[in-house]
Amino acid sequence: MPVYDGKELRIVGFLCNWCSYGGADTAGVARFHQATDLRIIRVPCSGRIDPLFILKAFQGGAAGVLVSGCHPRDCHYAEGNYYARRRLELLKRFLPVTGIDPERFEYTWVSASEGPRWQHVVQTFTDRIHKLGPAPLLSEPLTDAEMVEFQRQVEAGRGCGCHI
Amino acid sequence: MSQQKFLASQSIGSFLETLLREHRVLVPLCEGDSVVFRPFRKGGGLELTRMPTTSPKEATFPRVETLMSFTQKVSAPQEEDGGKERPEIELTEHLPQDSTVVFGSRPCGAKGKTIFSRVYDTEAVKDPYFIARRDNTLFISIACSAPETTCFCTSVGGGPADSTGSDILLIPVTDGFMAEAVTEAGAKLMESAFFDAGTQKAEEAQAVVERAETKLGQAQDFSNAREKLLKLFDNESFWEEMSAKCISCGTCTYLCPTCYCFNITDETAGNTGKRVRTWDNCMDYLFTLEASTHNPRSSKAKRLKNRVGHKFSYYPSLHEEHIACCGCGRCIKSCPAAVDIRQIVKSAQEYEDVNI
Amino acid sequence: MKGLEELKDKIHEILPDLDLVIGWEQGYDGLHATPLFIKTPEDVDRLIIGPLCVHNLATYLPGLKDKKVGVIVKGCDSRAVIELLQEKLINKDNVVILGLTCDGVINLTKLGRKIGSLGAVDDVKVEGEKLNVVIGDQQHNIAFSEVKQDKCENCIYPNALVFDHFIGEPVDRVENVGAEHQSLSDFEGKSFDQRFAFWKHEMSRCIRCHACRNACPMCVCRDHCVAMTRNPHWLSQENNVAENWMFQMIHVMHLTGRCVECGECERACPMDIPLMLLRRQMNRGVREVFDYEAGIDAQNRPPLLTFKVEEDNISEREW
Amino acid sequence: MRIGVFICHCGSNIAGTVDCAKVADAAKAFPDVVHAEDTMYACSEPGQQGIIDAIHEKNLTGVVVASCTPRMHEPTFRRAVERAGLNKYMFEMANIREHVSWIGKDKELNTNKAIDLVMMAAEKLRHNAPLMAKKFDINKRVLIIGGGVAGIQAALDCAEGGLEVVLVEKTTSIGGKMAKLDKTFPTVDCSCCILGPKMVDVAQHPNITLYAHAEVEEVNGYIGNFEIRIKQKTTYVDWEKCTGCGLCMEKCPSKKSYDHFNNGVGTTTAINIPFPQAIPKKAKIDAEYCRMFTKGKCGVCAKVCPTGAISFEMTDTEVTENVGAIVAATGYDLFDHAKYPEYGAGKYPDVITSIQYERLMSASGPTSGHIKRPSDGKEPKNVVFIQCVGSRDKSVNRPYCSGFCCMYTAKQAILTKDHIPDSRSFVFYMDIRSPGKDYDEFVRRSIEQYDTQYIRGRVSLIYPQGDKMIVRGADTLAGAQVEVEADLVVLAVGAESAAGAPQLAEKLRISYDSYGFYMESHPKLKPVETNTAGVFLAGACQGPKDIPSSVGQGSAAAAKVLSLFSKDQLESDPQIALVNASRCIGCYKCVETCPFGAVKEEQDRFNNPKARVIETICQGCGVCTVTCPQSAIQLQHFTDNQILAEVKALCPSMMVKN
Repeated sequence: MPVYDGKELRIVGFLCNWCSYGGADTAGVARFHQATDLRIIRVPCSGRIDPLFILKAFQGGAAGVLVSGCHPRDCHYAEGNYYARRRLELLKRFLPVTGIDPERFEYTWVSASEGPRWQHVVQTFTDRIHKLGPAPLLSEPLTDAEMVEFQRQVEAGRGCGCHI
Repeated sequence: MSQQKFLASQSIGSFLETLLREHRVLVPLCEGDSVVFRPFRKGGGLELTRMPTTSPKEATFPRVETLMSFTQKVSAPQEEDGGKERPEIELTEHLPQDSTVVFGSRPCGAKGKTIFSRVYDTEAVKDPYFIARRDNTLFISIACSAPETTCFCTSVGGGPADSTGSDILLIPVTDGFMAEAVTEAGAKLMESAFFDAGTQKAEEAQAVVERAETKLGQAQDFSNAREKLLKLFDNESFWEEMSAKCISCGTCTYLCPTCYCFNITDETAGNTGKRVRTWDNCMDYLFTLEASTHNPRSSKAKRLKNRVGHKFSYYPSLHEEHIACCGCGRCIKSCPAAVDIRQIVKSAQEYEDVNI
Repeated sequence: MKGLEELKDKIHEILPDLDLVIGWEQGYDGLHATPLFIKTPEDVDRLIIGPLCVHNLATYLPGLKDKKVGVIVKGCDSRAVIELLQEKLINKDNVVILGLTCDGVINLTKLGRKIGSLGAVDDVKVEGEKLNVVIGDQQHNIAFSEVKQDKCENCIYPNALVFDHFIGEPVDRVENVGAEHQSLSDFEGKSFDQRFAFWKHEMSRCIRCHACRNACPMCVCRDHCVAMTRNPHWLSQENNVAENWMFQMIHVMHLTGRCVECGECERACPMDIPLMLLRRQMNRGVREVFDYEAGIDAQNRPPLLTFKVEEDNISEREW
Repeated sequence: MRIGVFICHCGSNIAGTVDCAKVADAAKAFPDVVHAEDTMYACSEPGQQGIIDAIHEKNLTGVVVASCTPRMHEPTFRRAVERAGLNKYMFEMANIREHVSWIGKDKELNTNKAIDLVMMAAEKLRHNAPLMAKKFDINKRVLIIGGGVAGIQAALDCAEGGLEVVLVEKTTSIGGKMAKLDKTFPTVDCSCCILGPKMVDVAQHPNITLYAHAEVEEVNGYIGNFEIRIKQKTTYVDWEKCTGCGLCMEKCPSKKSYDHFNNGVGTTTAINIPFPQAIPKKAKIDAEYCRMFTKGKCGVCAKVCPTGAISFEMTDTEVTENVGAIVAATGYDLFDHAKYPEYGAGKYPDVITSIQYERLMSASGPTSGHIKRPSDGKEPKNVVFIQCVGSRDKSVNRPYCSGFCCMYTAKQAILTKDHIPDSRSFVFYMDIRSPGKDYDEFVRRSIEQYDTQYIRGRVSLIYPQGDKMIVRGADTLAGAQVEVEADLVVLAVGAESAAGAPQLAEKLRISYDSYGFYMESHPKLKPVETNTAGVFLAGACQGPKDIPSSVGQGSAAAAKVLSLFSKDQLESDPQIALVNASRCIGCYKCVETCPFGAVKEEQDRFNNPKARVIETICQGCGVCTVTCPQSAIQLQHFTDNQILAEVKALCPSMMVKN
């Protein structure tokens, strides 16, 4: 469906219903202009966000994923964002090994009243993703150059040594 | 035996390049620390000494194939349907068209497809996908000169230079291979100028094969395994003991040249979808899980029993005593727990029921 | 690993009260040990210990929940037992732990790189720091340190951390202790694009046999793994790079804060995919953020099952 | 599934920057969508009827409305589809107003984004399942925490409405801050005279159970069925026996005890009744000062008590009360001016707070209503009032306006003149904030009729000189430094959240802002509700408030409780976690992470361990769902498959060519 005309990149947002989704609403009500790339998935609580949803989005070619929940201490469910914070922090620190630039993923806290902050977050994150450009795709075959490089590495001694 | 020709090691690359014009060419390649069958690339390397980690069955039975794809549309409301829309589905069948040459498989690996044929190409059942691939794939196998501790081809009706399933059999000799056409298609390929009829190293070739046969040692006699295994069908403690160390993964089945089970699933995205066939694994709990949640093979003991039983008992009883195993030993060699199928069959053969 | 006779004596002593004891025996050739399930005193004779005893036998414990089981563990294996106890996935009352001290176990992939094909090994002997590999009339003498498993290189836990009976004398180890494995910093030498391509290349080889999962002592979902269901539909059955990659992501995410780095996933992988890179990176994060290591103390709370209102090492990024 | 999609123009709110017809057209091609149209106002009566008609005509089994935020109209549309006979959870909303049309002007990009959002909603809807609410009984009792004027009002209104009320007060008497005030603005009527009768009503009302000198220890349960553990702190006086005669106070030899009620103006006895109108009028021993506790011997009170009520062995006790709703009315505390070194950091006896000044003026106070400055007991002639002490000052993390200080300062200036006709009052102020009925007139009166001198500017320093306090400040209107010789300085300290407010909020599972004030559910439309069902707010615990607002909120909270209890049963939200027992391996990670203790360890008929969710306790956060590695526990309406459907709609990975 999406026709981006090179103007947009696929950015997925996961927002908790009570704070950040409300913050995005507040920003909308105040007509705070924002980049259009972001598509928001509403969940009840940041504690509902499985880091695997984020990886699933990257698997499907997302250029960036943004998570936002209630500020610590303000969770509607008292503790959900504390669990989220641990999970998301570890995901962020894990990403480099996969080759997905950890800058493509961010998590933050925006309350329902923080319309200006939401605008700032969206704009900053969107700008950042545009600087990084489209994400590398798992579905795209390796280039010839990459294949040759891997073969070279095998020959350099990682695997067996016998070749014709 | 038809006439043997010499294929020099140094001309293999050029020979394969000529094949690329008409065929997809799969060759064993080092990838990481494994040896896998991959499309041959001009100037690319080859790994012909180590036994490939994966079997060449991928050439005729890929890990995953799209059988068909479909698109769903909703037509405008039709009067004859009472003003309701009628879903329309467009189907596209993906019958394999490519012609493939597998170069560098071992005889055991090439033999695998013959075990498939007895199941997927019968009077009653014709699997068009398998048949199309099989009929469009040529195997240029290399006779085995270095049998491994896991090899037991001679115990299951094969041998280091068994040509069953191959189109050309190559026997390694100094500086190259002695080639022997097994099929007409193979003979046709051997008309290539890279095959030299002038160099004769038949004796050396013969010695190589004999050395390998010696190394393999005494073949295990599996002839009474069929009934012994059947007798043990209800012996739970025997199978629990045999399967104790099995971790229920799919290494054995997925690396096996003869395991032919598959799963079919439909995957959709929006209005489009596809029907995919993937390898399935009888060692997995889900293999026989029924919709009611009942599972006739709920334990790994029952599943291992099935795998061993199928290969050495049920299949032979259905298919003229042919054992559904080519003796390549991949299931032993790559098993994370070093489960040894030879030992299991032997234990079954030697089992004496103290209660009888 | 020392104390085979002492171990055998101990097993003879405790076997009458147990359903079985899990150990190792020689496998089909000189290079392979294989798990041994000891039920009778005669079985005890087949027991071996040594550098070939790579298998983490703790993996079998959750599947034997209703049995009284003795299990022989190396230091690294004992961490899996602790983690299982910590998560209440096994009942301590039903497990008798026989702890060993260990000088490292062999990595056959590394050995393969040294001597080519491992298909016909007759015998392997450890002589001091040397490994003597016999293939027919050939002999290969290799420094054991070069073919040890990665986890053994910087091992801090040569002795079983939890045990009911300790066999032999605990050893001290001081060299390189706790250092992060070299592979991670080596890998960081690559650009993000190179790393991404690396995994695409590795994942193209994955046959989705799930050996990594089933060999993992912490993968306790077993028959209910989310990789095997359409509800939820995280993965399709397709064996392609994207789905294989996603499977590994699921595996590593589900091991967050639980992985004891026993390396069984990588060892079990028939396609030699370097899965431990992923684990090490995740464990590095767990260490940095929570100052936590899995499988050290059964009283610890796994980091993802708890939280702190003020986290010590998570600084909220400002915008 | 047969999905109908409705794209709302919202007048020009959406249609101005989104091509709604094009979105509807695109939606027609989505899987299972059999009807798509754009509509002017989906939420209007004809708009809703259009949806209902379409459901009937096209046999729709699910509906997507693309319009404003679901936080606004999701309940509206759910009711509409329910009226048409569908389960209300077979509905999804795409937010194309707040998240699209209002934040971007590029119509093409907006339209494209709207199409994506509709596609996500439709894909999620394809994985929705009908959900049924369960009904449960309500315990029609209400807990009110805090016996200030807001709590008193809420308690009386609820009790009058026929509810049983449990009122918990932290100190030994209800009355709160209002009981300490001399007069109230702008009417200058006697605070205790108007509050006193209400306090008596509380004491006498048959429906009200009062726990004074008690605190809420633990809150369990959920709307309709809370279980409250209350700690009854020890008083060392058996209140069953104490008649409040006051004989003990007369005889108590420890007469230098800190007087909490009078905020340290004057002293009291170790055993005391805080003030004559206290409810309950019972004595309490302050162990910090009691000689029996500090020196180990005395016991005079025990000897003189005519009813033998004194018990030095008494300890804290606990009671459990079951209620169906909770009103938090915990009030506020006053800013501690010791944080301001320029005002003497609390060292100068003649620099006092406004509440201490109230006690000095109060006829029932320690000086019997004669204004005597603390240092030497002289009557002050020059009184300087400094406003915004701990208000509107970022440097002490109090950037907010406390709202009532301008008014009480004006009142105190007037009363000063009433008490001491030859006195002069000076007020240093930043701005005068007097938005209330008769408020500004009252301030004018203070300036014009009572000759209060208002100086616009902040005070930079107060220092003693002889027996005077020199107040040096700026007069920003005159553009000059001014120094005033004061006999007494009164600091108009601002309001801050009550000590322990965050801890109580965590027990109640309600949120609070960074200053510790409790968060209302919606700043305009739900001012006394919280985001935790069944917990309401009244008074200054939500933010600084004057008496009329606090009383208004007390009544509002009572009205909310009464309307909640007008039904016999409540419906539980079915958007809660559910365990698929066939996938559950009984690892109980969910039990460990559930913030509400809603997951229980059970065994199935084969003795396999399985988790089970207690429906009425689960709040639907979904923490458990992420914890569960087998995805066996799924948050209904936000299942893995439902969220995955949205992710996959945006980031399709499935269609890789094999």
